[in-house]
Amino acid sequence: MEWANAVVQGLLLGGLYALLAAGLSLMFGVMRLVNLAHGALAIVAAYLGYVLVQNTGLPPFATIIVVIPVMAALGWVLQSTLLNTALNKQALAPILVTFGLAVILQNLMLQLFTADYRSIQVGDLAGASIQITPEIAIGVFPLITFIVGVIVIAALQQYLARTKTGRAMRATSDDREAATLMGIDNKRIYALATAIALAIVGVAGIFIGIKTQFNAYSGDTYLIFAFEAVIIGGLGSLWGTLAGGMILGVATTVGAQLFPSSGTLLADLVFLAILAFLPTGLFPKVVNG
Amino acid sequence: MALLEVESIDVFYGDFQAIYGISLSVDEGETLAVIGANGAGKSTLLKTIAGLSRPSAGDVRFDGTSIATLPPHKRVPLGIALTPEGRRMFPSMTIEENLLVGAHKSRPGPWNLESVYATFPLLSDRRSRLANNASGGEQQAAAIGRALMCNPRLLLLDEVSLGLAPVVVEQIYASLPTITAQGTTVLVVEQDVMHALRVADRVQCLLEGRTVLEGTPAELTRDQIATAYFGI
Amino acid sequence: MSLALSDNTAGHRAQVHRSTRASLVGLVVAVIVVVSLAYGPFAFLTKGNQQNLTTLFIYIILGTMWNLLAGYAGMVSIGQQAFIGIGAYGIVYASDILGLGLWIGLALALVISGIVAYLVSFLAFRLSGGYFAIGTWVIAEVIYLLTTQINTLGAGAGISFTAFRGYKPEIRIAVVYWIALAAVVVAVAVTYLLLRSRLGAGFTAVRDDATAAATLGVNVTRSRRIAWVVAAMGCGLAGTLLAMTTLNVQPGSVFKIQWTAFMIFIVIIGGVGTIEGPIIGAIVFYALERYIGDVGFWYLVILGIIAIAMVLFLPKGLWGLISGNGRLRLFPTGYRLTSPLPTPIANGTPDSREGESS
Amino acid sequence: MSESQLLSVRGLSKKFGRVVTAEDVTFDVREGEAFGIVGPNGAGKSTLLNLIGGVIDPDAGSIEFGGRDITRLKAANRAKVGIARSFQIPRPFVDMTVFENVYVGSSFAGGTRGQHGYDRAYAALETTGLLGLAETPAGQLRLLDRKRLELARALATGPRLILLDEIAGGLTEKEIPPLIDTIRGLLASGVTVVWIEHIVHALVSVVDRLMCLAEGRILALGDPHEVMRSPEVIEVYLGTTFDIDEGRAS
Repeated sequence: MEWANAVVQGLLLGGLYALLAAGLSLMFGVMRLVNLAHGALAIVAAYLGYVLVQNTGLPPFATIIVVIPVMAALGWVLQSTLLNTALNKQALAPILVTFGLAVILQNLMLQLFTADYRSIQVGDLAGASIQITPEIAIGVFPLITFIVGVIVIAALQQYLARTKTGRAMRATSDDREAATLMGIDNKRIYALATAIALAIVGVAGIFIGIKTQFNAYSGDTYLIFAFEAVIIGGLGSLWGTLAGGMILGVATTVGAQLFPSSGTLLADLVFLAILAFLPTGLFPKVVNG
Repeated sequence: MALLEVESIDVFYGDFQAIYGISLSVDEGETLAVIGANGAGKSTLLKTIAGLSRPSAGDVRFDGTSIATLPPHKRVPLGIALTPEGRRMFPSMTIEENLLVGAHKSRPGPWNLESVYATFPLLSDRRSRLANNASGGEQQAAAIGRALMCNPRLLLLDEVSLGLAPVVVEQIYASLPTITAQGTTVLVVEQDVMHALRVADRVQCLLEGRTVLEGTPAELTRDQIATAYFGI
Repeated sequence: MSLALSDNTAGHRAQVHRSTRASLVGLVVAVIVVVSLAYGPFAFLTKGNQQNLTTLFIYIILGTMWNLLAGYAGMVSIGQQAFIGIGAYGIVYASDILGLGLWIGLALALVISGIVAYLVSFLAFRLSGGYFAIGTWVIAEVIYLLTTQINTLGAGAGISFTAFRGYKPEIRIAVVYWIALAAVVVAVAVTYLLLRSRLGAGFTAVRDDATAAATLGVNVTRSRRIAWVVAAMGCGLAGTLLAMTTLNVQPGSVFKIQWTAFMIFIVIIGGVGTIEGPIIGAIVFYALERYIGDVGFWYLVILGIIAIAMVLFLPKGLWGLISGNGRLRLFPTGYRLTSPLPTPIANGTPDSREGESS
Repeated sequence: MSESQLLSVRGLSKKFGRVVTAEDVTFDVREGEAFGIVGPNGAGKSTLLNLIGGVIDPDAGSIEFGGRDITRLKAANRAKVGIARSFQIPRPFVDMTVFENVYVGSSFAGGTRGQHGYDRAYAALETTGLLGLAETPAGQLRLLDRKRLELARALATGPRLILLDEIAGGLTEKEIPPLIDTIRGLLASGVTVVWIEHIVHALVSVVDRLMCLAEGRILALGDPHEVMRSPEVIEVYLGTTFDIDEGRAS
């Protein structure tokens, strides 16, 4: 069954989309900032992983040890300087600034790495698969991606629910002013949220780099997927985001069978249909702050 | 010695002047009630002490040091906690999580989850309920408990009785002596004059951003208060 | 129906001026510039000049349209490339495939852009702010991907534009140049007239405070929709010009998001919320692209940095600097009350204002 | 309903969740009258204004305006039949001049375009004393003039009824008399005014009748001074068991 296989592959792909979406969702949730540079930042991480593998011989998955702290630091600095300034300016400023940032990053990467496609090589793992039924085989790498996606989302969920700073983040998201009355420094919380968001994007970037060939502009598609997963899942719901990612993943793999030349078309159409008929997403946030 | 001194502050929202040269001081351990009709500037006064508003003139001193330019989150560790008007609970979090957020910058002291639940028994069975689904009285008790969790030296209470049934207001005010017994200084802002008079050592009445009447509850007459309250 | 004010107006007829000396001078200068540009191909403009100016005109149209959306109606779209593509494919389809010829093809391309924009608005307007921005982009992606599914339009490979077949190159270049000049005049004039109309006041009111505007009878959604449809038709017009200049429409090129990036840079550099800003911005942007474009993609990096700096520190753009924050208006859209002059009795306020400052 | 009633509110009720903000509210406002509403915070004054203005729909009851049932009419259309409102916190269009702000009112809700619209905007500025500031950008106005601008914009829509939401709030002692003069000017031009206000002395000096609300219900309605002196009203303001002597004894 070609179709059943596509669905299984799609569900696994959803883990990657959810990874991308989690960071976008976190930043929007905590500071109502829509980060249009999110996709470009994922590709920055992918190139970082690529360079590390090429130059240091580090095993592909091990690059995460370097990429996560680098991306987190980048997020912290970006938020403390540029983005906090933008949030204090006129209403359109954050959108325009993150869009400008995306253009800067893309063209910087284009200049450094040309428009040629690259990928992070993992050798045999790329083709390895587990045969479930004669028709359905699960790729080992997609499975790893999915598991990592679920683990990261579960960890983020636990962090927000159980830790002191996680609670401070949710409090800031609910009512920023009331949070400052609890002694919470919202600028610090914002910087931390962006650092975490970019750390997660860093992980996603490495997986993108291993999964497919990428170039400087590849981030655009991933930003769109991340955004769609957030909207489908409902704002503020991380498990909803995972479900949204899986719906999109299935739509992508099934769509690739239907329209071989426009693989993402069906996913975009599914998104638009959900937007038209379920404007609050599949898992609307239980409360509104 | 005065724990809090507010010295002839002016406060604006944009070009809207909410406070005209108000001064007050509260001694350590004292309870001061600020009363006045809505729009009198009471909430703005508390916001200015907590750091949500900045005075354009005058000074706010806490324990002898000027805090007028400190952001709110840096005032909490000094021991200033505000229960804001409208309670401002974090709606997507449970009652207990709200209390825990209150302990974000906790100082050493008697208040913790246990002692808050002991003081407000109605919260105890509601601890895992979402704040958004709690009743007004539960929210108000939780909002006070949340402010106590940082073990403040100065507790600012804004319109505790607002929108609550009289019996609930009674319950909440009944817990105030427990709080002051810990030596906590309290500045309470109320529309409900009777409750304010019952708990206060001293009363100050504001009208349209100015102090129009001041004294101990025993000194003030009903007519004085009515006149000061309405300005007619 | 009692109109409470009818008695009060008995003695007065309010005189309102809608133009200034600067705007009259501006109009004269604009006419002179347009007329000389129109005459240019006969005298002083080489083929190369004409092609360059055509590109500049396209940029002015794009900037003007994005400014109408973001600067006046407060909507940041990053999906305007959808309408560039629709315009480009529309004119090829109508002129060549349906065989309607250049002019009807051009008109039909604009109509299609407008209709698609109108339909799409019902989806896009469900989102707001940053999510509206990405939502418009998704819609643009879908339109792009759908186009590549249509074999009549050349699917993924693109399609040639043949309406100019048989023209000598220098004639074709001049004709396209004139069409582009006419298009830029029409785009700026339509925007200007729209903003000068009652609707223009409504746009500004909605942007400043949508709730207050609604209570004063402004239909907020309708005025946003009008701005959206007009901006789409303007981008469609730019798309038809692209088809005329490249003679070959490729989906990956007409639908690329870089077009919207250009629009945003043009408007931010020139100044948002004025007619003059995008024109200045387009000239500066074009000059930068042309003269620092040879450092490769660095020029886009530099433009990005400039744009971010301007958003944060010079939000009124270059025209804001030149005009002294709006005092000089070549294209005034406002209403200047010039008479009758207020009587001293009615004019009590400045006195009390002095009293306050003392 | 008698000929002279402009606004008739019958049995109006509204709940938000468990909170009752209006319960069986019934009253009439006469054409040309100045009608004041007071009540402690949370009494349901703003809800009532929003119900009349069409910002929210009632759970029960009806609203008639000029003999026509408008209970289900949308906010924008109520503006067109002649109900205008001012906002508690002024919401000027900051990038437009004072004149342009007012022209939005006269040309959209007022439906008078071009010269006719200019004339009406001019007259609204004259009535509210803003003519001297007609060319000032609205963002530069100080508070009193912003409040006047709220009035002028509302007036320019050609209303029969203006709803004022705490228009005196935040003004200085010196600024209130000029504002009251402006409101008297509105009344003199024949407009009916319904005015919610916390600054009681300002309200009492203008209105013909006063209504006091508490917990969504009408507590008293009648002569302004009598209403403010009535024991129920004093009690609801100063506390449920207000008695100074008892307080002293305890």
